[in-house]
Amino acid sequence: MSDKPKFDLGKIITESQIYKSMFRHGYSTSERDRALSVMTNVFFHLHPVKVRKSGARFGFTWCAGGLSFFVFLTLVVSGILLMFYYRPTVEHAYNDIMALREHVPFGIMRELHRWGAHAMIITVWLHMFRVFMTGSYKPPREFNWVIGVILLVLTMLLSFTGYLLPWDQLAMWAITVGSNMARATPFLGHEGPGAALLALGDIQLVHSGSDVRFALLGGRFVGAGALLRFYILHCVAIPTAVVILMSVHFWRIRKDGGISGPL
Amino acid sequence: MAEIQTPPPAPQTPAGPQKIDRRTFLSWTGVAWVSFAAATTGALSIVLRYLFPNVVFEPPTSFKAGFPDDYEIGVVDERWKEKFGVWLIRTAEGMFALSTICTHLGCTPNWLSTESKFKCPCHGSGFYKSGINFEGPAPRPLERYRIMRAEDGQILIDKSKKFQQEKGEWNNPEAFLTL
Amino acid sequence: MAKPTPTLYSIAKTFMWFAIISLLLLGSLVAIVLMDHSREWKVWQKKFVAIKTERAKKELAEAEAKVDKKQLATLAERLKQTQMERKSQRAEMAKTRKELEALEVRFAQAKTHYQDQKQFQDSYRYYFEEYSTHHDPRAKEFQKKFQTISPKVAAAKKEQDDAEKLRDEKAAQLEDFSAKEKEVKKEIEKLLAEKRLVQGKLDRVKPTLAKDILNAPMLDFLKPSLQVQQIVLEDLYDDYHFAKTQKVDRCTTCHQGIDQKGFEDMPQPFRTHPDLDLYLGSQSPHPVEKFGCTVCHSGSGHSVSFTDAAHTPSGPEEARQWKKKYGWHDLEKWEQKMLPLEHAQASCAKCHNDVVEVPQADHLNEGRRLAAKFGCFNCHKINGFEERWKVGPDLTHLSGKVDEDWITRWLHDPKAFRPSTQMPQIFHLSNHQDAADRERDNAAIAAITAYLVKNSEPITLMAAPIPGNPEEGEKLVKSLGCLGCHSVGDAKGDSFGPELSNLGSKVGADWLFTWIKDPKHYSSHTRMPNLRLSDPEAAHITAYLLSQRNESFEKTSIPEVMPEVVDSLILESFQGAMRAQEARAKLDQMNADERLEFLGKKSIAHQGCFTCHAIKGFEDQKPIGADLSNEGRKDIHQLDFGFVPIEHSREAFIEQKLKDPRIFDRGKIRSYYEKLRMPQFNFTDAEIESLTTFVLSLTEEQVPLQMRKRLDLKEERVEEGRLLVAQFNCNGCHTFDGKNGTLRELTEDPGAAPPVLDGEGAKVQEKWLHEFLRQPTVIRPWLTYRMPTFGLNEKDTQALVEYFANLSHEEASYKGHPVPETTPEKLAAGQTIFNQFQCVKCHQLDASSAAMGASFLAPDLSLTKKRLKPNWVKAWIQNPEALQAGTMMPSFFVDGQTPLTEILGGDAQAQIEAIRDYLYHENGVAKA
Amino acid sequence: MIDIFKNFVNAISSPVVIFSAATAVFALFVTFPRQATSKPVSLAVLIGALAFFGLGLTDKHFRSIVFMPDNVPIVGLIFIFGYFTWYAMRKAVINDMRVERGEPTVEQTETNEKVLVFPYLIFIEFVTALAYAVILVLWSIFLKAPLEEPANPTVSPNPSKAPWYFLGLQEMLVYFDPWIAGVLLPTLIILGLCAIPYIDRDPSGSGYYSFKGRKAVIVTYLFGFWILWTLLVIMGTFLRGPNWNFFGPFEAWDAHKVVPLLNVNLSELIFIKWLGIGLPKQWFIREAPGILLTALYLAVPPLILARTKLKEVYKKLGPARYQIMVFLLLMMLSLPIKMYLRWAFNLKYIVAIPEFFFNI
Repeated sequence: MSDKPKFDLGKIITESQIYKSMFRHGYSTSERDRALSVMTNVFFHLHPVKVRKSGARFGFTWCAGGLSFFVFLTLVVSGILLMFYYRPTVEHAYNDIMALREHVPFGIMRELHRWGAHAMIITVWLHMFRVFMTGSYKPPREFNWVIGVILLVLTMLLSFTGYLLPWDQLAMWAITVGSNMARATPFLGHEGPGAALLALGDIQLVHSGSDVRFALLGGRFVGAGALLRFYILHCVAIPTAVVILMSVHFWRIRKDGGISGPL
Repeated sequence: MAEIQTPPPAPQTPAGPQKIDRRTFLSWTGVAWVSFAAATTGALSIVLRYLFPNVVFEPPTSFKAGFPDDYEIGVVDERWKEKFGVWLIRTAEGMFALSTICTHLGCTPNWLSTESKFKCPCHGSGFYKSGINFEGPAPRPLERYRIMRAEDGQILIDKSKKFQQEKGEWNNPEAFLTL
Repeated sequence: MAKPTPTLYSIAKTFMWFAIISLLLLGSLVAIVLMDHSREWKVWQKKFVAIKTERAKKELAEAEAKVDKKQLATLAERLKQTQMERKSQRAEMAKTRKELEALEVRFAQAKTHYQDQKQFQDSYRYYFEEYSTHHDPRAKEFQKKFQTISPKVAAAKKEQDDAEKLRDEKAAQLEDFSAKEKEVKKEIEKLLAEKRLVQGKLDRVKPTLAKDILNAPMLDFLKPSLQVQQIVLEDLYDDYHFAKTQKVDRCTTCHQGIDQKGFEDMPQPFRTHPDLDLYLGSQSPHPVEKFGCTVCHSGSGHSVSFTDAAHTPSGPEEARQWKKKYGWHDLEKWEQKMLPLEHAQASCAKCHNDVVEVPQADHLNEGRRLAAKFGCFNCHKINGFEERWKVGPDLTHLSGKVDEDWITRWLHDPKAFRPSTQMPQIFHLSNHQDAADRERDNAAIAAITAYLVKNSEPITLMAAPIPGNPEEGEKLVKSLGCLGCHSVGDAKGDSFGPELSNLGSKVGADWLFTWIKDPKHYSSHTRMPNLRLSDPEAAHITAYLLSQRNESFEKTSIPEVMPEVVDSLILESFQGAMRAQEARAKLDQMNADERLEFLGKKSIAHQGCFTCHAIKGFEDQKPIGADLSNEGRKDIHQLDFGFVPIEHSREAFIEQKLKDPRIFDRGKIRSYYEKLRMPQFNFTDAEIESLTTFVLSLTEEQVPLQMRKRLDLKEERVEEGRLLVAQFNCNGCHTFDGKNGTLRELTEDPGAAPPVLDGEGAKVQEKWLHEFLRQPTVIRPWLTYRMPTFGLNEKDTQALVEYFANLSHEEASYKGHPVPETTPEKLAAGQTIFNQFQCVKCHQLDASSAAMGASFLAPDLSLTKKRLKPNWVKAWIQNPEALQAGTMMPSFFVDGQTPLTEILGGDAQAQIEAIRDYLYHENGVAKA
Repeated sequence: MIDIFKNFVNAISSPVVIFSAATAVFALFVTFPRQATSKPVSLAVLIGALAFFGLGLTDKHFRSIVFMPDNVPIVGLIFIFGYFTWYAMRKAVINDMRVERGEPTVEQTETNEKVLVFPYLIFIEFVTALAYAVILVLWSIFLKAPLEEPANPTVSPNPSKAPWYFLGLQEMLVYFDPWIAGVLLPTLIILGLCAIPYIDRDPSGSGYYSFKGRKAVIVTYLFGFWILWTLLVIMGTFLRGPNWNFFGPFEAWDAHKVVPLLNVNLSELIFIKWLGIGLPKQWFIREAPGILLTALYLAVPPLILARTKLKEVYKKLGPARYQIMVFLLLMMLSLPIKMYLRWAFNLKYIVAIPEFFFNI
């Protein structure tokens, strides 16, 4: 113990110009700094500075919504990494998945992604369940509930489109069974009610090569076209929509009065 | 949106250099929104049309299946099942080509020769040799394909034309090749 | 009042801009749609639809005219009658129909009931079986259930069957009412069948409003009648370097009539392929769905526009037309342009690469034959031609054959001595035209001559024991068979060997005598066979051949060689290898003779003389020509067109190169040794075209094995034999395997010509053939032509035996062919028939005593047992004409009937066997 | 002993028994929420469930199905959702009791106190995220993602199943045509979920757990979620085997199992079995009874209910909202109705017009 000024690494860091340029507040337990850390941080800014005590409790939210978001982020990261090793063609897809299992360093990435996808469906369902049970969809949060429902559907579609990518029997037939339902879409599916009415003379307009299922699969059956289309939907189209809707969803939580609570 | 519905600027506002009367304004608005809507719809339909390729790399829809004498009477012939998804069945009167796609959810049924029926492994639909459904969830009989004689006398099967029993299409001369 | 917020501009005016820009956007979208919709190929398809519609209409008119109107009217009348009849029975029919309906219901009920019961029965059975296997107590319960339900099922089944039977009967009854009517209708249909067929065809092809709608922009995904046609080729690939991708040919998008008969006279692109039996047809060896188009024609199969498909015009004229008509331009960035039609056969070699001749590819075969004849493969590396012979004569003992002056004159201008020679012009060609180069060429020629003479090994020559008689010699040359390979003087023979004219100006008598007595003595590798000439024969022939001279050739002056030119050439040859001073020093060490010899060696190496000729000192030299293994796919940019104003295409380059090999040096400054070296062969235009096809066929492209023509063991043997047949020119004399023997053609009397060898494998025993090929013996003594001794080695002999056997679909067997078992009676009968038929009249034992013309003479039958196969003999006696068309052997058993009804009960088969047995019997013919 | 239990479970396992039993349990649960969420009962249920599961794991068939990699999440889902249903209901019951006593709800006591998000909320989220990460990593370590043989379009596995979260829909296919089970009902589920806040606009019960005041809404939701969705997912995943035949949890999946599956259409029942006059040739006559029945089902209950039981609701919602609500509820109920019709009468289609792919 000497009288020399104590070597305080924390202080050196928090008082450096670099730190200050990044964070507009000190790192202390003072109310002001804590408030600022939320207010001035782009990521924490999703939250208000203060929330209802009841709403902050784990027992109330189960953290299901936040967790869904976190699961989504892990899926984005692991998904991007998987894309480095995966080619969505009928020649390569299966082998590439096999490669993840057999020799790719940390090929466990595939397990993280797959189980994460299952987990996300559970957390999203759970989130909806909680929101319903606390009546949190009630005005003024109706619209955010609707967005939530769409996000739920998109989550399942994300999982569904990803299901095909390993290109094994499990994948192909699950998607075949699932996508066959699109054949029965009224008027737009070639086996849907009313499709037979859409004809020009004796030429059927809606047939297996021109119906909604064909547009989805890029072919009459689950084949090379479907693999590519599902890959694009899975990796680009649906995630983009999810990110946009999530932004609206989070924004609306703030605008609709934060985590719900009794009046 | 709010601005659109606002009437033209009040007279006291020093508007643009020359004033546009109400009617002209409305007609411009009309033209603007209609053409904008049309363009948006057009762009969307172009995207939708884009989803349907002009050329598909799928097996050809019609094929030649040899001569009728290559087929035994009363036997469900499975030689084209793998490649073209067709069963050829020859009866005493002629031949017909049965689709191997279950009418329930599109699985491939199996021909069980001992039980003399097609049985779909997915949801258990059963079909007679003729293709008529008799058990399970399949809503209708298996489809038949167009079958005819090619110019060289071979059997020609065209999968792009289907015949459905419940529509009475099996009576179509192209649904059954009389020999 | 609150102060109004300031405004920036008029909102109303914004809407004007909004409207304008939206309209522009809409317009641009419409433009996109229209642009996307209008495609080149649609124009062609529409034209084809018009053509087909026109045709169908014509056919319909014809079919309509063919319909028997009278009969139709009668039938219509009869139809009316039968309809009336039916109507009169209306009440009865209604009753039957009602009954039928009731029966239908009964059947439906029974069926439902039966199926209902049956499924339970099936299920109970399953559970009973399942549980009893696992000793589950519930088994009993299900057994009971099963037993209870079984009789019910049986009853239900019976009821169903009964109901079905009744229903069917009733239905038949109902049918009967209109049976007559149906019959008439059927007859009418029969009459109109053809018309209806054509009508259907017309309906399918003709343009309609519905089709127009379905082909309209944006809607053309529903079911367009105009569509890109493509053939996906399962087993053929395009090589994209990183990977091989499946071949896809969309040519039929425009070439719509290509695989249909009946469009032979249509303009392109609709014309039918000229040979549907060989290509495209489903029964042809190259069905379109398996082979497509571009594997043979090359080009870009994926493209559906005229230019992008890489069409290649067959000449500048067509190119000009195309540019005008289709806006065609050369696709510079596409490697595999379409082959011009005259070279399309080049592609055959991709799959048919291990055969001597590709069936029906005459052009390519001719190219290959020429390449083999002129020895392209001696200088150039060509896949599949590696182990071939040197096409030029052996120069090891050159001094024994010709003198120095002849060599020099010959090198200056071979054609001056013999216009038909295969030896190409090497010196004084277009890139050696200036005076200095002429000097250098003169020096090089002198040097080569000097080297060859100096390095010639001595050889012992025999002198003719008697002076030859030229007239006798001429007769011998014509009668012994020399013409099978050579033309001699005025006597045209086969062009396989060199023309034997003016030999008097070339070789000495001793050399020639020795050579024709035993060619292998002078050159162990020569293909010239030994005719087993007697000394007098050889002397006569020598005398005859030497009697002709080329006086003008002998008189040509030999230019003088300047030593400084020799020196400068030597020094130039040292360039790059050593410094100038060292080169000078080295040169100074040599005397004049050595210099000449050194330059000779250098020149032979430079010109590659050793590639075609065996020359001492060059035994292990590598050939000098460019590697042609992938010439057909060579990058155009790797071809040096120099300053020659021709089209920059592979074909043009090759053609030009063959026409004037040195032309690409034109306008270039090059040192003597840098100049192009390929000699001038003076090919004709037709030869150049064939050779170009051949060169274009040389690619390293790998067609998957299963798509190539793969030879089975038999075919392989045959091909091996064909190579030998080509090497030894068997067809110079004999006719077989689809080729006429030259000598046979030249001989007026077919009986005096070399025999036809078709079916030889089935005819003669392998052991005999083997011996015969090694050591020919006389079979047909009346023939003047002599089967030469080729000095075949064991391998080649066996290959030829196998070849003949496999050519006749026989299994080659050296075990011999057992003498058929027989009985004395049969033998006796055989002898009787033999005598009755007077076989010995033609099959004479001693041909010299023949009183008949050669055409009636036949081989010695005492050879039969050793030579012929018993089965063949039988077939031959039975019907000689079937085995050899035009044979003089009479048919005794016309239509399997015998003229000798008494012998062996008049059984033709037994009689034939009897003759055969007699021929094979120990004491048979020989004694007779 | 165990075998007797297993055989018993297998024997009573059938869609009708399981569905009815589950509905009964559900009815009990929502009728007596206080008792159901009391400690002894919940403990008993938990122990019972764990015991059943533990016992089940001794059976190889049960094990093989439960441990199929893609089925594991459903096992998790059952326990997670079971727990959270119990938890939410318990909180609701406590709140309801407090309201009864005139006290504020638990949430209300804290609602005006605000706490800093950083660190209090952030920290919870952070730890939860980390906990999830741990679970995910462990899950990934111990369970390999499945990879079967390469895709083969000519050989369909038996059974072919959609991803587990869609198995509820696939199970519905047994009772409905694809256009209803695969297109109409999913669409209505999504639309119905979206419609919830526009129908249930009662501001009370927002922001805290409660049951009594929102009984009808919560019962409907839980019925839909648990019985019509999750239960069908569970059945579709665990109990449907080859040929989509139903198997008990301890039964081997025998591809050759034969069960009576023959079903008849309403038109056949009426015209052939009952009237005995044969099927009319015209489809609209043939299907008239079915169409009429369907129309009545959709039209009559709303009219009657608007005057009787749901008079108040009708008044509150107005005609449009009311009509939508009743329609959605009727569509929801159509599933169990069709299921029971199938089980009771082997009824295949109420309306069967295969000519237009239109079957109900």
